Amino acid sequence: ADDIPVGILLPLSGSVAPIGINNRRGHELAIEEINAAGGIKSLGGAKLVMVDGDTQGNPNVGISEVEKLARRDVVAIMGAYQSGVTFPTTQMAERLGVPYIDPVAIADSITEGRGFKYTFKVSPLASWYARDQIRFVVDTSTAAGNPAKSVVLLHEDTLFGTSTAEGQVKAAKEYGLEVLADISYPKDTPDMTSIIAQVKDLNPDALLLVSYINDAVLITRTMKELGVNIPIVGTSAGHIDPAYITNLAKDADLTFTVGEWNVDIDKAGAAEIAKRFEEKFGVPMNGHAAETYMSTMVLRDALERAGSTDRAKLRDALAETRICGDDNILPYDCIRFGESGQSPEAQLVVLQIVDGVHKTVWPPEVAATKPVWPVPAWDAR
Amino acid sequence: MSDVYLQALISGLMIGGVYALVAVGLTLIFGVMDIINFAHGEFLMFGMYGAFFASALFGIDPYLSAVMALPLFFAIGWAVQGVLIRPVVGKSHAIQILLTLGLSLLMQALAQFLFSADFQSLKVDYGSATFDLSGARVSYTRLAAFAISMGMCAALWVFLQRTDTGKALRACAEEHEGAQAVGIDIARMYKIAFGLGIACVAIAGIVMTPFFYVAPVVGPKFTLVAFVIVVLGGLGNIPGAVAGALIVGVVESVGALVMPSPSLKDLAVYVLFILVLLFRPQGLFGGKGA
Amino acid sequence: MSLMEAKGVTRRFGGLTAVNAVDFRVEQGEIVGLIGPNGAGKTTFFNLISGFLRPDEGEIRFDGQSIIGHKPSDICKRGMTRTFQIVKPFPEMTVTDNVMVGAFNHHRDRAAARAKASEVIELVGLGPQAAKLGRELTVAGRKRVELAKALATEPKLMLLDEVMAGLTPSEVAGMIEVLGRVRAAGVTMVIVEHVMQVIMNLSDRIYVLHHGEAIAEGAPDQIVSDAKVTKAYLGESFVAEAGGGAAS
Amino acid sequence: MLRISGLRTGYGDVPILHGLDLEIEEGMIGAVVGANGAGKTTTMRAIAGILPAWQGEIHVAGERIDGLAPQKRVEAGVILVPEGRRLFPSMSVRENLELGSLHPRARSARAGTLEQVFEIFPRLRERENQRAGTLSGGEQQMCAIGRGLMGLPRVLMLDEPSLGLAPIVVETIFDVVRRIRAEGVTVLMVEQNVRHALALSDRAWVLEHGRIEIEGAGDEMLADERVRRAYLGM
Amino acid sequence: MAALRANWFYLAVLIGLLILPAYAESEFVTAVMPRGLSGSALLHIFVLIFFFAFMSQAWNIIGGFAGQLSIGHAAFFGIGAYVSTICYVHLGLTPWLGMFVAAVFTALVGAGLGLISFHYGLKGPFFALVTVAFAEITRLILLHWEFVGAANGILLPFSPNPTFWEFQFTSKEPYYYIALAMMLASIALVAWIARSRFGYYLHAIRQDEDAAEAVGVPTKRCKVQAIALSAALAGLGGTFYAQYTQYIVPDDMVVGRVSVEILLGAVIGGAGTVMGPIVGAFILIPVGEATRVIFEGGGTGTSLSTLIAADMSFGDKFVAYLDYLAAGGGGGLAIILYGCLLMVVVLGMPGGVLPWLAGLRARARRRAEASA
Ligand SMILES: Nc1ncnc2c1ncn2[C@@H]1O[C@H](COP(=O)(O)OP(=O)(O)OP(=O)(O)O)[C@@H](O)[C@H]1O
Ligand SMILES: Nc1ncnc2c1ncn2[C@@H]1O[C@H](COP(=O)(O)OP(=O)(O)OP(=O)(O)O)[C@@H](O)[C@H]1O
Ligand SMILES: [Mg+2]
Ligand SMILES: [Mg+2]
Repeated sequence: ADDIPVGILLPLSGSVAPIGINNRRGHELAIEEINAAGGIKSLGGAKLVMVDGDTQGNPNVGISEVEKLARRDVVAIMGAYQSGVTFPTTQMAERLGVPYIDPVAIADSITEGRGFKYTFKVSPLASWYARDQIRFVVDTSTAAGNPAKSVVLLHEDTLFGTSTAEGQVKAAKEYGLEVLADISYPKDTPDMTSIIAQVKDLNPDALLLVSYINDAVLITRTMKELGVNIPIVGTSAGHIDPAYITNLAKDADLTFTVGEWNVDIDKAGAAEIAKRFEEKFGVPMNGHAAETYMSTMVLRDALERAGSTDRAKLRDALAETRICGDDNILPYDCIRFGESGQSPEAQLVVLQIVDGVHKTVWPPEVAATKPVWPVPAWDAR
Repeated sequence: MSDVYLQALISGLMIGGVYALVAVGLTLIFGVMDIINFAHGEFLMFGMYGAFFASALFGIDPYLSAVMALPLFFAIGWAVQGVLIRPVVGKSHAIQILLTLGLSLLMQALAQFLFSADFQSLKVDYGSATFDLSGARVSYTRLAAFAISMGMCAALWVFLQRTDTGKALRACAEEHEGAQAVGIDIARMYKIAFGLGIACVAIAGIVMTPFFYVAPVVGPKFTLVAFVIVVLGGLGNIPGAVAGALIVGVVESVGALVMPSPSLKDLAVYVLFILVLLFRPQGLFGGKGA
Repeated sequence: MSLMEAKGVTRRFGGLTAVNAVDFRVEQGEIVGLIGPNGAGKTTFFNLISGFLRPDEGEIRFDGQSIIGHKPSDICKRGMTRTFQIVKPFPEMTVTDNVMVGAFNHHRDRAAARAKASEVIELVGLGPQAAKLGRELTVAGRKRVELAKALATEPKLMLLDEVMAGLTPSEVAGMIEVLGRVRAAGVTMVIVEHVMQVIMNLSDRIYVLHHGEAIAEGAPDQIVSDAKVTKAYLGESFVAEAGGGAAS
Repeated sequence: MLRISGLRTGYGDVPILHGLDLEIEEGMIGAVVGANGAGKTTTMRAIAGILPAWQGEIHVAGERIDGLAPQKRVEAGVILVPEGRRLFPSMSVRENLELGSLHPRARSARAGTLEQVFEIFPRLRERENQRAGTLSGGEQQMCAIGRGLMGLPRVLMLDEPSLGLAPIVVETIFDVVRRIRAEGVTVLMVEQNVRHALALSDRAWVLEHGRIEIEGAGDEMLADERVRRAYLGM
Repeated sequence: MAALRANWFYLAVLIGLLILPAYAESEFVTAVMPRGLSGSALLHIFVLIFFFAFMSQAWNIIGGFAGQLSIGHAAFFGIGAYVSTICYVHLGLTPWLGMFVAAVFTALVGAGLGLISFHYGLKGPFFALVTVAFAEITRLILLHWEFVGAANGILLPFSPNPTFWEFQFTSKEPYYYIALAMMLASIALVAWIARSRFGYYLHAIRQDEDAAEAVGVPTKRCKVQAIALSAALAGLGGTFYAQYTQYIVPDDMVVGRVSVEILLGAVIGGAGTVMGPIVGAFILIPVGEATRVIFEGGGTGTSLSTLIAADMSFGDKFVAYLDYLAAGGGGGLAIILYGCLLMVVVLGMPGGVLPWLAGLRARARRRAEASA
């Protein structure tokens, strides 16, 4: 049978390339496994092949690449990590009638209120990150006997940062936490000292961060320098990046972060897949990679059921997706798609770094260990 | 709350010190060759990578790397000038800007190819050690970066003012044919200027590595800040650049507190920049002028 | 009414008073010479009346109206044009285009401007060089372009800052003839020149500046015999040998 | 002292000098005259090395210099005071003069030479700390010549030294030229002040379209009918 | 003679462009173009070419003709996009009219920037740096202004069956022809400027402002007019871009990268010439696309950090590193290639492609004359 081209649209060069490259690993591993297991059986064992499109983090280039991928007969496109690139590229795919699976980009408006037929979003909505983050802070601090009353929000001044912070403000209100300050900082800034000094001065019960890896590292270092002993609760991105740990070594310990997934999650098969991932790429598997991995599996499933590479038929098959229980390594029961294309059950976990390893600490149903809360002072570690 | 401002002031001065060295390198190149080097920050990035690999692979301390970087990056600057920059000296600014922007793009991509796009940090034991200064925390590594940068700026200034080579460099900045007429080897002066400028910025990068990460994309931010400083301080004016850098460092850091949002701290810097350009085009401290 | 009149014009640079309370007047149709030692303030004075510098004190009237604070282009529109001692051709334009920029002052239309430019180029003797670029010209060529650009604006009053410098004596003679024709066409001129051959031949009246002050004013022969002028500017030997030169 | 044979050069691929020959004895004053664009400045720049020679040879005191870089020629004592002065405008008069003596031979004599220059041009001493760019034209010319003298020239080339100078300063400049010669320096100058230049010079050349057309002793040339008609306007 | 031949050449190209959409899907094109670059993908590339040619041409008026180097045109572009989009989303004004509102608005902003800068006599690199700061300030304001969506930007309403008045189309052809028309109009405008008094004045200003002022050129007014006109065109371009991508956000529009993309075409092709920006865009965009086709995707995906930390001898690490490089390293090869090509052009033809060609022709002519 003919090979089946699958479009992978990611930022593979430019400033967010490390994340793009890591996301690609999930697709690569899944496709390798699918092909090793005999390809798409309903299509005579056809093998999947990846066709890369490098957005360079630029929406215009992203559109070009969608066009290019579409002309190269990909059955579907998966991408594009950044919400800013995902908006125009999903639209282009909609016009061209190419199924588009969004594994990682989270902005609510990618699916909500847009009425797109060809966009399917496996990742949780941005607002759910905030919801679960706040629930975690309330749950955990209450369990520790000293319920948190206040938080400070610190986020980069980008689409990702701002939209997540909006959700955090709403969720904090809903769960009765006071937001002492909602601080946005310029991405990639060389010095954070005065901002962290301000956080120290406000002295909240927790610091909720939305940062990419470089800023996440700088913030943690600066907190140590200034002796700020407030629990850090990151929002995936930089704090879940393995580089956070390699860059900070011991200083990374005890950081919390919301995550899409973790190796130690209580799901059959998850650990096995993570092991293969680490063997192949030399880095631990993270939430993004799990999402891209599962998205590829979603595509496989739909292709099997469609029994055709026709894009319209594939779309209809995708709309009927149900991958449940142990077939789904993500921390909830079923991947399926609602009317808007969003996966409604998507749920997040909270991780804490313990001895240089991310451990799942919340929600209790899938947790691997108990969280360390409150965190001891820097000089007492 | 006053502690917060003291902290902001101190950290602003510290980072301003590093900016100073970056800007002094730029003002030298800008002043002597009239070249707008948009790839300036990329040399900083390569300096940082140099220190990172020296430390990660051979355990060389970054401060030792800084010493070794002086001849090394001087030579790199010398070579880059000879091959790439020389052909556009004296050409239109559009061409020069394009060339250095292209170089910046190329160096970033090259860094990604060679070193991967990952963010890396150099790890030293003394990395986050601090001491207390009337309520504010001062980190030793930042203080060291500040001191080294200031020292280098001072040395460079003495060099330009006192030595014949320094004067010849300034002469080239003003009048090519006149310089040739008095027997100055202009091509050599340009190489020296570029070499020194690059060495400065690379060292500025290296002394930051104990507290700052490195990645292929760290450069442009510093390039832009350096331009602001150079204009603020007056073109070709080294003490001016140092003062301008300290001002920018403090404005950024205190601006993060007083602006409605810290992310607007850059706004304060740019507004200051435009105001200076309009009302004191020769810079706050005098220079060749707009 | 004088075509141009300056009263008590003063300009300082830091501690130096480059032009000090100068009274100056040009009548319609005259050629006025302005001489003085190097650094006397002649070029600065030109900068002041042409609007490139603003006087610290004093009054300047052109065609009956005050022109203090007006931009040079505006003053040019009113009919006063200057040339630069440090010549400023447009380096990447041909001589014709250079001169056309001036001609556009009174002609919106391209063809008309070109016609005017050609006429002026012929007049100043740049004909053979018309297609050369500004940067390819020698200093003397550039000086002619300066003159041509200024003429092309069809000025009433032209301020010429050393347009003869660097010409051989016979070329100077040619230029003197050109300026004679310009004068015949009704253009008033103020000329700054160190070549006394020019000043003596052309000027109706001469002002002498020294340390920013006007130390003498009068007809050429009066000036040459003025002791102050000799001492400050001409030098003894000039007077000795020029006795014959001016007569020839 | 200075011997040029068969010199050809130009700008881009446009030739300006077509095989120029010229020779001047040590301690003499030579003058090159000619119409605008004849190639006088070009000749000077070629000797100084600012413009490379396409063909031909340049010898100074018996040594061939046409292959040398400009700074090497300065070291050898071939110094140009360029047309249009070319001072360093935002540096002080003193710094400008100091920059005239960069090579070792001149450097070691710097203080003494500076004193001599100030003696020749007292005006420069007055303006020692003024920025050269704000000097008047004549002051700038003095500064440029002074800067040339600072390099202890063996052959001093003056490109239109009297351009734009008050008659009284022109006198001074020509006096200086005589003084320089008296100290054994060979002077080659380009002058539009033809009468003056010819009267002063030991040897003179008329350059036309990149070729030497007439050559002779200065006073002979003054009397030459062709020169009188073409360059003296008589 | 040469001009005549050039005109025939341009005419032929124009006819080719007019009929191209009809053949974009043809077998011939599909066969000739590499890897899927036919049909709408090909049209998309041409839309980008026309669009950037148009933007470069806009820049050319102030940056090329008047010689006032702007590295902040992304600000006008972004403001234009925002203005028409806000008119569309909030007031229901069709972008066909909104684009002119945008143009007027950006013209005013441009004039304001020009008035301030030129009043204070900013020139050369200093003006360039002010435009950079201006663009950054614009970006920061957009980034924090809730009304225009702050960092979220604005997602234009998507209509599945758009009408003409919505300035949305389901196929590429209408965008193609609109962009082509914009480009042609910009050429016509600039060609007219080049022959007019205004054009002469701008050229004069570029070369020497004092000299221009002395012969009656109102330099400040001309420069302000030039930047206003340039900004207006850039604003029009912003509207087109917003309608084409259907999504506008400060961090992708008002950034240095875009400012550079805008001026790149003009400088490569020949700033201050009529056809320079067009030629530049026709070179740059295809080269950019081609480098991405040649070096598809990123690097190996293996992490260098792991290699550094690995427990191996330095020699082994080095060998492993060479393997890593051989497999594509950390990626970025496409940009390396693009950057190299850019530098070669800049170094080889520093005045731009068109002036370089003109120089070649002049030299050939001179040689012919010399031998005749
Ligand atoms: N911008 C300035 N700043 C400071 N001093 C200046 C400036 N411009 C001119 N001067 C000084 O003013 C005096 C007059 O200069 P100006 O150029 O008017 O002289 P000039 O009469 O034209 O001389 P020349 O005949 O040599 O051209 C000089 O001493 C000069 O140094
Ligand atoms: N940079 C240049 N590029 C091209 N051509 C030039 C350049 N400089 C001078 N020329 C040309 O070279 C020729 C000779 O110029 P040169 O300067 O040697 O003349 P000159 O004899 O010194 O004249 P002048 O008396 O006007 O100074 C002229 O035709 C001039 O147009
Ligand atoms: Mg003067
Ligand atoms: Mg000459």
